[in-house]
Amino acid sequence: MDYHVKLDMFEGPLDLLLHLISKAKIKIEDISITEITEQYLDYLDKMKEFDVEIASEFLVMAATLLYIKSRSLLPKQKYEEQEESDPEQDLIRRLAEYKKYKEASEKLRKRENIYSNIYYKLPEELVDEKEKNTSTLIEGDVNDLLLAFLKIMAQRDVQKSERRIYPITRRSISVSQRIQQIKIILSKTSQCSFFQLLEDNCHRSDVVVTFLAVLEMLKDNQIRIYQQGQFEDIVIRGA
Amino acid sequence: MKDMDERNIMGLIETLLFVSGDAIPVKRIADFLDMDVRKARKLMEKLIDTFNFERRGLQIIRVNDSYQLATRPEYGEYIEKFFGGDKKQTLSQAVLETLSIIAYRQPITRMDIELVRGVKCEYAINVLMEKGLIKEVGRMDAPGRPILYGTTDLFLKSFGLTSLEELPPLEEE
Amino acid sequence: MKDMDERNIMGLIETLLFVSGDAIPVKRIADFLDMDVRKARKLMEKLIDTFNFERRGLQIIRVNDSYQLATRPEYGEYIEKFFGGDKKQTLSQAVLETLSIIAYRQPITRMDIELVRGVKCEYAINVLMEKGLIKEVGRMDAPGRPILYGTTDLFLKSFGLTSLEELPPLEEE
Repeated sequence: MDYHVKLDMFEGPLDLLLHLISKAKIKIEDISITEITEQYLDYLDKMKEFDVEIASEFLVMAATLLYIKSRSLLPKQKYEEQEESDPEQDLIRRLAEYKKYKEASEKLRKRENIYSNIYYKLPEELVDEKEKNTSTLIEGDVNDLLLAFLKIMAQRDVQKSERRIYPITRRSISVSQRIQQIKIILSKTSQCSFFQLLEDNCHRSDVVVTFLAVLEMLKDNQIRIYQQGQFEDIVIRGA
Repeated sequence: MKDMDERNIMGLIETLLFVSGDAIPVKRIADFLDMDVRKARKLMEKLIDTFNFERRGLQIIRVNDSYQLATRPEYGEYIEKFFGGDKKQTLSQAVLETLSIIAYRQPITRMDIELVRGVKCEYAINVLMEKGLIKEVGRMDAPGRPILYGTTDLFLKSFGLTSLEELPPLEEE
Repeated sequence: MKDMDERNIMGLIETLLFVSGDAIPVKRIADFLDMDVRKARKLMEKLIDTFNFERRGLQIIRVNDSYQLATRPEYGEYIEKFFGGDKKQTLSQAVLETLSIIAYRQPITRMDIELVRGVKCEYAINVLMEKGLIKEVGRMDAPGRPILYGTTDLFLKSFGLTSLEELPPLEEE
């Protein structure tokens, strides 16, 4: 195996698996889980040697592969009765699905390279002709100035149009402020969900702050949290 | 406009596209010229051909059912050089993969995108939202009412597509 | 640019004028195309003729020794009619908005003001210059050395301020 390939080259465990499959020159549906599991684990080991931090998703996949492998060692009938879906087939389906979009993204990349070279122009400003000659305006109120500026800035956030890059000043909220907010919400309702706490298209920093606030509250026994599974919503209840 | 010949009308449309800067829906052009939409669409296609045939510096692009005046990609590098703009940043692989899943599977929740990619996509989604390439198109009727994402017209424009039907077909194995 | 034919070069110039929106001095065009100014001027005159001869919707106008892409006067009434109310805003609004951006963000180039406002601001800036509320405060160190605008003492006086520090603070939440 070629260990010179860096782990961060891969967009996730599925990407790494696809890489291993393509190196082995086999079709996805023909993969031998036993073989691929070994290569996959080898890979993670090498990464550890190079002190590369391994994202949790890669570890979850390692566990899944080992599970599939161990299952294959058991007599067939035993588990077939218990489970509806075959994890090996599931994984193969996921790989095929992911591969489709990965290939599509390569085609989009080609288009992006061409079409990112297109420029547009700003609209012309059309002002009322009748007003042009009158020397009205400028009441001399500094608050009008502020209001005009704020209005423009607010609109600007909405526009978010192409290739116009603005320095964005971001409002930031502290963890302790966030804890206060969550306390208020919990005082009104018995429980809330982590996703609900996040506004529509909120900024990444808001997510981080909210998450830290939840952890902090959990540590102080102010709340209890429940989660059904990986990537699922987190339900927060007052302690 | 009654006494205008076709060349004049084309010139007028070019002018309107120039002043607007933005894309103009064909419906508005049809209403303005007092013709039905089909005829207006034909006229616009003829205008596009004329621009190409006469090797104009500019081109007219169609996005969904709107038209916009734009530069040609082959002049991109010169524009950059002349105005000293920054090199256009291309999307990272993670962001592009996320975008392609949204493009083909919209409307889709973040969780479903993450299921396909097998990794968290929060950052990629934020980048795409900030760039205006995707938008919220609704909420799923499920616990937590998760946001459904879809692509924008800017997405189409940025990838030279006139509609979602023009997305390159997915290769089924 | 070596392998471009004349039509291509003309297309390129049209493109640059389109993206700029401003008048571009012939000297800049000459430098960019690596030719002497006289030859560039001749090329521009030829381009003007081509636009007229081919009855393009737009025209190129010469102002002093600069060239600019512009609409033709005969389409003026249609522009007015097409965009009617929706795009138009009152002059005082346009000017006040532009002034507020300059006041809070000075020194700032016209292009940056336009990026914030999302429309061309040539007219509003001219009005503010004429009224003596803003002035050129320098040039930015970038291609084309664009003008930087700032407010004047008359601006402070008109708004009852003794210094720029007295502008109402922007509440950054």
